[in-house]
Amino acid sequence: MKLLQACGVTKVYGGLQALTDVDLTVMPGESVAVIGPNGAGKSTFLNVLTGLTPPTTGRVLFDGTDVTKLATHKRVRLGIGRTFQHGRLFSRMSVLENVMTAAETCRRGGDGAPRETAMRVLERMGLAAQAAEAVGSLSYGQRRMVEMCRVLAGKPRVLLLDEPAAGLNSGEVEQLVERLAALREEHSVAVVLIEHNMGMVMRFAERILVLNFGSTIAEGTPEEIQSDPAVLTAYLGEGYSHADL
Amino acid sequence: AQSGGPILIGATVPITGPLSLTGKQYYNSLKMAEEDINAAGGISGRKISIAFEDTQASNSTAVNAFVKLAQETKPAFFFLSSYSTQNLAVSPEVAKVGVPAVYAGGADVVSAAGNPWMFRIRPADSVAARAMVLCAQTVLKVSKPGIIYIQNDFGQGGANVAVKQFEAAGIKPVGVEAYGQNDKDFSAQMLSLRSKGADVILLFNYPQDGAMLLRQAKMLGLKMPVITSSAALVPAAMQLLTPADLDNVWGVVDAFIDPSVGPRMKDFMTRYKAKFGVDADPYGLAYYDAALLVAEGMRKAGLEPKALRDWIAVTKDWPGIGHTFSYDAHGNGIFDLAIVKAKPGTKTLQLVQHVSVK
Amino acid sequence: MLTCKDLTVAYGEIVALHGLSLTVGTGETVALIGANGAGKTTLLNAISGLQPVLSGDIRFEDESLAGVAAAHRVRKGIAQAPEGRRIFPGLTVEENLAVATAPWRRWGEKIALDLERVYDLFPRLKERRIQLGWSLSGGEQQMLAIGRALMARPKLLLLDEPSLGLAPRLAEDVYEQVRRIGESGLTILVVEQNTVLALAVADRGYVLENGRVILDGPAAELKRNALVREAYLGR
Amino acid sequence: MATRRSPLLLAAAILAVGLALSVVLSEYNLRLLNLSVITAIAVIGFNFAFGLAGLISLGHAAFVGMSAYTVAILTTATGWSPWAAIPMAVAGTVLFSALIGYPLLRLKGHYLALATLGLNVSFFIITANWLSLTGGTNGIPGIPQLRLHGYFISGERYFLRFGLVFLAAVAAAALAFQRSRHGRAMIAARDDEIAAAMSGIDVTRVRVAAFALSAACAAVAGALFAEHVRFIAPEDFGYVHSITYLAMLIVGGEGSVVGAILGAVLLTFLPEWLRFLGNAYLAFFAAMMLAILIFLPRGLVSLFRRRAPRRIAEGRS
Amino acid sequence: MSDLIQLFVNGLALGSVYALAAIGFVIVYSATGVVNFASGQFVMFGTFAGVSMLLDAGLPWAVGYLAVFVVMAVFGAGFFACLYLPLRKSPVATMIIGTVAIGILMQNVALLAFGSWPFRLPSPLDGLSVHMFGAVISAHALMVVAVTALLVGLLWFLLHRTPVGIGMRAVAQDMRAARLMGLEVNRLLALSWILAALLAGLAGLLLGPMWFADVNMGDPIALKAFAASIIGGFGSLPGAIAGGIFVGLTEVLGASYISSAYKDLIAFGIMILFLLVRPQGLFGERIQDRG
Ligand SMILES: Nc1ncnc2c1ncn2[C@@H]1O[C@H](COP(=O)(O)OP(=O)(O)OP(=O)(O)O)[C@@H](O)[C@H]1O
Ligand SMILES: Nc1ncnc2c1ncn2[C@@H]1O[C@H](COP(=O)(O)OP(=O)(O)OP(=O)(O)O)[C@@H](O)[C@H]1O
Ligand SMILES: [Mg+2]
Ligand SMILES: [Mg+2]
Repeated sequence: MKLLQACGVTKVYGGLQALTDVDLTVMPGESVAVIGPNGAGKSTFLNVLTGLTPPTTGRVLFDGTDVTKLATHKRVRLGIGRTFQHGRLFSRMSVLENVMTAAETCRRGGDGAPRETAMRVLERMGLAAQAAEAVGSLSYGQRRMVEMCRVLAGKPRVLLLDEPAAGLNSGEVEQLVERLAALREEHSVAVVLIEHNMGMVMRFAERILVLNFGSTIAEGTPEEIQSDPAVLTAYLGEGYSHADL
Repeated sequence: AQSGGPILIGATVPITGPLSLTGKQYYNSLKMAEEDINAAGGISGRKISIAFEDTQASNSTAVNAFVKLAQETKPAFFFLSSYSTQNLAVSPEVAKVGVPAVYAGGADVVSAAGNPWMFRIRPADSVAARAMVLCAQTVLKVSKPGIIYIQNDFGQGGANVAVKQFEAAGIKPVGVEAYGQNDKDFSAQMLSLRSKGADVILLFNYPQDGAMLLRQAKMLGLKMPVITSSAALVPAAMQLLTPADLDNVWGVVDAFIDPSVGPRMKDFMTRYKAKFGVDADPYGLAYYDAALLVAEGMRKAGLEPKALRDWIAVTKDWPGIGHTFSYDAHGNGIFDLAIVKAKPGTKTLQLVQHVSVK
Repeated sequence: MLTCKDLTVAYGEIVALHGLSLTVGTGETVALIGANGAGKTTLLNAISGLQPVLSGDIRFEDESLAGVAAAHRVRKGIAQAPEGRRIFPGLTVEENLAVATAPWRRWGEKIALDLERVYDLFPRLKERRIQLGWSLSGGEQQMLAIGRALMARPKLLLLDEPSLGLAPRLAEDVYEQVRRIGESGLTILVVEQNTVLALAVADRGYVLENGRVILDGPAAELKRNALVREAYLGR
Repeated sequence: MATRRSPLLLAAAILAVGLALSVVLSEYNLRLLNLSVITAIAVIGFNFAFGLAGLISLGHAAFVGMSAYTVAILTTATGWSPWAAIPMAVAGTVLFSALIGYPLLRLKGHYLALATLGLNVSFFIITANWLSLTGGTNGIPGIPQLRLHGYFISGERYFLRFGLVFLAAVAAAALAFQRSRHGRAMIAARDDEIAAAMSGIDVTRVRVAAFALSAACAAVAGALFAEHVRFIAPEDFGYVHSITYLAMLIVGGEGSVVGAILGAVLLTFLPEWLRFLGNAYLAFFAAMMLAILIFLPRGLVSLFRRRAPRRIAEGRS
Repeated sequence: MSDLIQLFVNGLALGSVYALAAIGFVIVYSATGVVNFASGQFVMFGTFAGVSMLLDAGLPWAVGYLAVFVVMAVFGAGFFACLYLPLRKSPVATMIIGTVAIGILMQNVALLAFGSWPFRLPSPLDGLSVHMFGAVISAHALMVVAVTALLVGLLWFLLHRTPVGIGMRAVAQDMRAARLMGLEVNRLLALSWILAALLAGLAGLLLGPMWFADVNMGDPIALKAFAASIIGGFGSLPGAIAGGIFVGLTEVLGASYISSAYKDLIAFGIMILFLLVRPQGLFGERIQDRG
């Protein structure tokens, strides 16, 4: 059963073709990476998947039903979660309140009280100590983690991450990969990862989709992608080699 | 109620805000009346003292001002504002406090409400409007009137009465146009009346917009006569006009302010001008007259509110400077106005005739 | 060219830099590495004059910068491409670039040559000359931020995580340009999480932790250092 | 922190302070207090829209007016009992606000502010000109008094006790709401609309709800106003009043129910206290307001609450 | 037909006045990010500066006008230092209320200084009028139209083509980044306010002879200027002129052909419609949030 599916998604801004006929299928529990040069349309693609921007043409399916016309918040309640490239938090709330909002709106039968759900997520991501703090006083890395917690509190079935490792150092990236892996294992959450950190991508993704100028130029396993000449010229750079990581 | 010290009188008039243009005249006139009354020995040996509070351009502030005075100063008498909505808003409070009060606002609903404590010291809007209609019918003998009115209680009320009055005489106004209090261009209203063939335009206006209307009428080359209500011919408005602007303009004013009226008028005008540096206007004069009327009432009937009220209520033919005061059952006391016109080539107003509307 | 001595900087009660000292020689490219929240951005902002200094001294070309306003520091030759890029969203690319010429530009003076130099470094910007800042992609914004700093004709260029959010190839490109800029004689202080890239172009490096310098030395040496390899280069 | 205080405690405090004042104050001060109570209800409502959901609405006075006019028209022209007219007015106003809220609330910031300002101006023009319904600029006098158990609620003192019940109820409800998940959803939608949608919050609905709730409080205030003054005219609901509500909330402390009440009370009393300055009193009033904005940027409530300074991102406009 | 032309001409003249008032507002908005609710009072101050210089002091035209500009420049600088600087970091709504409070203050200070009587500010073109196609327009009104058009051109050039102007816009968008670019932020902000005050002075001088000077003239002007700038596009100079003329024409033609009582409803109705259908107005640029 396919979990999330994008069929022939095209997005045009004025004269600019930001996405051209992009397809993607994500199975439950699968991890897929979307990579590509800056401006390739990756964030735009996530915007289409989450309903923040309507596609010019094409369809988005979730769990077999067409959600192309569905409002963002409804998709979220169905189980699509997402983080943002620049991190978006509710600045007037504490860490806990930030996480609670999602726990409250996405509460399903059988879930515990939102406050408990939120606390549990914070504990698992190692942020319990900061629960009461105002989000403004956190460091950049911590803020990104809070955002991740907020998404997780909504119990997503697919997690869309827009450059979660940006601004983290390698130790922190390591930790992030481990936590995501654990999450997939326990709850079989599918992950769509946008990332420029190839170390993370290669280690984490089972499948990689490469966009360039809005079109898919390659799709395959990490090994296939790393040796694809088109990807090397367009994205990784000729000098790319695994040893650089 | 009061004993010893001066007799306290309250005045709630607009001192700030857009209505302060006329409010200032009330303030001046009352100040002058206070001095004059005290110089003439006060009320049976006691001086009077007028306490002022600002009403702003706001009903709520007007009520606040009234209640503050009523509670803290406890005056024996009140001067209220000339703005009818403010008077409508304070009316229940006046009744509650039970102290007689005079007001200058023209709207007929104020007197129709039947508050026995409130007395009007200017012609009611219906009276003024009927006088304007009379002017059109008898002085100008025209039959296709157009009406332009300011969009507030005064203008709306006046225009309505005028339309009814014309219709009663079998005349249907060719058009009735409104403008906003802050409007600056009246070409649409005037041209529309001209194109409908109006042979006279009745203007219900306030001072400043009145002046602007008259100027624009000349600019647009309107040929028909214009009959304006009092406000456009008060000094504050006149100073904005040229003699040419007043050509073919007839005014139906509350009172004819001119030395020729008589020595008392002349005396009032000279002293007012000397004291405040501006010319007296009919609005201020109404408050001055009212103050003298009330002073006489206090001398004759005493300070007891009910007695004072009863005295005013039955006043007949009391000779003020601007008017003769005769109160009816609704507290309306003024029923005469003056039709005036500028002497050609000057801004000096001349009396055409008095009109009395009973 | 730049000397920081015993700098202490605090945000209210949180002390971000504890008596930090650092020097950058003329023509040098110096890398500043350190974990999240180590105080790197804070240091750059202190140098630029955006963040007041509690104690210590910053000297630029042997003049103390104490009491010199941010705008005047740019005039003296210190330009920064800030964290988060901070592109002016409602200005076009070219206007964004033109803004930065304010410190040196006299009336009627042309900036075409400076623009050309930036467009040479980042041809993408030329294509988007009349596009508004907000509509650029992340990478384009980063190029614009660096280009904008160069337009100030600085002597010392401060770069705060220029590779953040850039595709690997582009990050390399940007660093390639940074190297070129460095080789042209400009002095550069670059803050970076991507330690590999930073140390590849830098002559020397400093490692910051909790607001203190815990290590410094030539880039080649740092690359070999066990601690750096462990914490910042991964494995 | 005010949000920790229980809503019931707040209600009790309002009633206690208000009742104590109702015994000692003079009629004039009671009148001002009554105006403050009515205004405070409107400002608490405004806090839903602005303080929580961040909607700068400069059309709040139109909602107050709409309800006041409904009460006035129903009681004078059709002879309804005020007790029937008030709920009708509130329901009608809320419905209207929700209807216009849907298209209008797509706007944000200055745009919304100016659109709602336009709405308020339009309301004024309509009430001033629709003679047959609203009596035009003359307004509607003679609104019948409220009657409870056969007694008129007349006189400032009794009206105050009556009004306090409403204020206490509205304040307690507002506080409880603010702390609930719905209140949090509003704050979230204000802080970051996209992130809120991405947290499963229906941003449009939350906004409309905030707007409608604010209109509901405005409507209660409007109905009370009509019953208190018993005469209404278009100028009582001009856009200047909407700006005043915003000023009250900011002076009191945006986002706080207690702040809304403090602001309403202060800005109602302040110009009256300054009357002794004669012609200059409004100039002083404005200067004092500026001083509060400059020296107490978080409003009067910040005098009573200690809080670590928050880190605020600079610059972004 | 000649009536229609006359209406059109009057609408145009009225619209240029709104545009003139809107320009000051637009400059402040695009250079400081502040929605100035006191912009009407700025114009009122300009008119009264004219009243004191030309009527009270009886200065000759050139000297009088120059004196007004000096007074207004000083006022702008004072406004910047005493009021804008302390409130600079406040949120939008606080700033709005700040400008409202300043407006009340200015209005009442003017009342204390000048009283409530209206004044007629003279114009060098007093008494002259132009007849064309059966319509009459005062020479002064014609001058207002011309000056407004010229001004918009000049200001647009300043803001988009000169370093100072681009710097002003940059400051409004991100003050911190602007400081990093070596812009003298405070100087540019002060300059913006001085420029706004100068424009208000000019608007006041041009308005006074047409509309009379009156201490309460501010708010009604500001209201129409708001509507004009929304319709034209918030913060856009060509928009201010297009919007101003649009509002002026709607007002006059609406009063003539639809209803004089409801004419302002038409203007504001169109404004709201614009906000809903095309919030960027006729000329505005849209800045969006990118996910
Ligand atoms: N709202 C918009 N209007 C116009 N153009 C847009 C808009 N949003 C994105 N674009 C353009 O679409 C292209 C794709 O942008 P997108 O943000 O999806 O890139 P990306 O792959 O996420 O890049 P990066 O890795 O730099 O974040 C860019 O060229 C961008 O300028
Ligand atoms: N405006 C502020 N208010 C309070 N604390 C702050 C502020 N800015 C930074 N800090 C704190 O100062 C410390 C240093 O922050 P800084 O931004 O300099 O770190 P950094 O090294 O640049 O980190 P990153 O790699 O995440 O950008 C952190 O602990 C941070 O939480
Ligand atoms: Mg992206
Ligand atoms: Mg940093």
